[in-house]
Amino acid sequence: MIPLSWYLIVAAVLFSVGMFGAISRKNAIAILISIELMLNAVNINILAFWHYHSQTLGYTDLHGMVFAAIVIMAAAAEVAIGLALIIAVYRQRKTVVASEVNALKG
Amino acid sequence: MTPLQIVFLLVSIVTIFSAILVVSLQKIFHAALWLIVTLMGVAILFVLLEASFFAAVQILVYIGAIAIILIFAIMLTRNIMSDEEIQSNRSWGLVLLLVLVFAVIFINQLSQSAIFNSILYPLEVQGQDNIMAFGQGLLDPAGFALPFELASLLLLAALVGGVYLAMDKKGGEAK
Amino acid sequence: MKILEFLSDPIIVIQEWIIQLFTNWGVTQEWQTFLLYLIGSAILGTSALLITLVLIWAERKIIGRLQDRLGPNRIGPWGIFQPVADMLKIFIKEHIIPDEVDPIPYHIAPIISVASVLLMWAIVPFSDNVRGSDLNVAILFLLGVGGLGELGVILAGWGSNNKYSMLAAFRASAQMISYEVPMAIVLLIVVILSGSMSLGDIVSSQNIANIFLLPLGALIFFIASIAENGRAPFDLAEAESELVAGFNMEYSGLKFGMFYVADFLRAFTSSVIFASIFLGGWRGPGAEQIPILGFFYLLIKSTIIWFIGVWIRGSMPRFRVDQMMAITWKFLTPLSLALLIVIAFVNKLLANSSQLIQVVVFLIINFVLFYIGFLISNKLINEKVRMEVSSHKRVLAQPTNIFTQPNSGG
Amino acid sequence: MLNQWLYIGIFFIVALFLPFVAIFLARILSPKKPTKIKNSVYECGMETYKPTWIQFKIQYYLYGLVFLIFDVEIVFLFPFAVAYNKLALFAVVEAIIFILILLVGYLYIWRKDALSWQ
Repeated sequence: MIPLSWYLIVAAVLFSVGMFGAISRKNAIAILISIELMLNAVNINILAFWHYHSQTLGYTDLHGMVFAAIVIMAAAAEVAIGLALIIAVYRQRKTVVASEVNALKG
Repeated sequence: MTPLQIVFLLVSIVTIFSAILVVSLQKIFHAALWLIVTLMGVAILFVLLEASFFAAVQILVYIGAIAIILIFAIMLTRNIMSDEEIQSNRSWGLVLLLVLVFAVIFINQLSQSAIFNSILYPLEVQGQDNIMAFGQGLLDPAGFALPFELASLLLLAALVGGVYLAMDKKGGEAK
Repeated sequence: MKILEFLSDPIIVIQEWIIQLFTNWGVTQEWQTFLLYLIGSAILGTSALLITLVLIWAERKIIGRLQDRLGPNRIGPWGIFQPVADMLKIFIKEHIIPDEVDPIPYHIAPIISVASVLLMWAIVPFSDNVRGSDLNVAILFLLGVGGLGELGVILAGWGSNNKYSMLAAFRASAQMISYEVPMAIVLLIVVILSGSMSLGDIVSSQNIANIFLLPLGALIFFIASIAENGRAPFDLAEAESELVAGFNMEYSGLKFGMFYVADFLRAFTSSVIFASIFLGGWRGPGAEQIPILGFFYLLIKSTIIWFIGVWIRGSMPRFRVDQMMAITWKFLTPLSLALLIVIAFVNKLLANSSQLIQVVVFLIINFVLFYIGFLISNKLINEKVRMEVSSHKRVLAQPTNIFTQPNSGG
Repeated sequence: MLNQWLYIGIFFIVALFLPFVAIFLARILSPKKPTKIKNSVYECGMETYKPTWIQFKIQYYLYGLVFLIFDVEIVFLFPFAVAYNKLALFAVVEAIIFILILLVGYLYIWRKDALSWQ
């Protein structure tokens, strides 16, 4: 009995909060955490639309589910690689502040 | 207000509140803990959407694995970025303004959509059948078999790349 | 007749009586469901916690006997009231909270630890129709709740503001996540065989108990669940000699007691889960007709498994940390993956053959895989020993080594 | 389905509530006489040396990473397992390929010795 709009608004707010974190935080791990928030918001959106389509179609709509699954896999891969990068950079330069990693700066 | 709506409102308020704490707390470890609360809230939202499988995956993958390795990584990179430092950029006020503008535009655009005000009812397909249809679709060559195999390749790349990057290489230590 | 019905299925009768009562009081349908669930979960949770008292006594007694001691024998006959006395004592002990703890994680950790164990009881089917929740993703839920246990450990370690707690917590959580992988793979095989993720369906699909189809899988699951519970021989997180006392060392009073309770209860809970998944749960002769029998079958089966766990605890020395990690990553995980691939393939080929052939083929597969795995691991162990002898140089505490020389005295 | 989750939710709250009540009662019943010495961190029996939040071994992260990837992989095989009886042999072979692709990575990290405790 919950309107679709509620889910969409919650997802939008969560996405914005995540975006704020991703832009404003200095610590690279904190940036990754914020990106996780954004991906979660995307998943809420996808599954809300999945529910809507399933109820209008009358059977389980697969596109939404597969999309959500791929988002989760991508999030896992992103965290694994992202943290490995952060640790590798940390080992070389002893910093986790994203803006201090500037070896390519002219 | 039905009980379901009350539950939804409570959960979403907690979720958003803890998300705000995640992006604003000074101590990065505490931010990770609040992230777990947020993830839990999102899992409950998935339950309310009748996506049981994804709710369980959310608990298992995000809370059980991603949050844990985030905490591991925080501990590994611990003693350099002390928590007393300011954790935000200098221009965070500007960012906040931009994000607020973005959110307003975003929600405004969403509300233009035709299906924005439609109500979600309980689904007809229940229980195990949902997951069974999902499994059949994932492995159906005419369906989503290719994305499924490609996802495996993505995970392979993440595994190999992550281990390669993170491992101690002999003599590679910066002194 | 009424009494017979009550004796054969007390829980359903009581439930119907309560529903009747609520209807008479004019409670609406939704509130009835809510109140019933509340009562059910409160009773289940409390009784699970109370079982712990018996468990602690029984385990101490059994371990004592195994080690040629008497075990608790002072309070009551056979010392049976010992845990009650312990509980009263721990209830009125002072809570010492060290000064520099991180308050929120420190106080939440014991609660989460206990909750993560209790939650597993919510999905266990006790008989044909008596169960907490017939969740359609029960297996994933079980694994997820295991993740919650890891969280409790990490919170405790962090909150204590203590290097050794932290170290122990990290070791414990690394151990738990590592052993979750083979466990999840074995559960995947079980789901393939029964075609459902709901624990109720898994139990009722076992016309032949899964342990006869998957003896190797059951063994892997059993080892993994012992390790995930952090019990001997995998109790590295509590290694007194290396880590003082584990992640719960800064806790005192009932907060420590809660970790203790969670530890003992988790052992029994995981044997209940094992009995449900591999031994056919509540199923047994006459259990469909007289549901209360199913409850006793489940109890007997899980007690046997639990006893084996205690036996192992009483008789095995502790593994080293590298051995423990090697066991899961280099033995259990590849073995369970091989089992998964072979079973998934063969089961499809055998889809139309009779059950007997299926069982025989599965048994052969299991034993062959176990034998191959055993041979390979033996070879690896021998290689490992050779490598360790010629391993790279370490900083050793020798009088000539300037890195380890103390500056002054001790 | 929502009913089943409602039970889980109620059970979760009860499961959090029971130990909380127990600890709360114990706090009321137990004596409170904190002193400076009593409240100092015990650690290993010596005085605390340097801040606690020290750095940890990379090995923990490697295990976490491998666990994460395997977890995701296994989780998305569960729908396959549920639908197993309705699938053709070809689909099963696809799922096996899915596992084998990841096994390549597993062999790689095994050869790299990332799985042994150092």
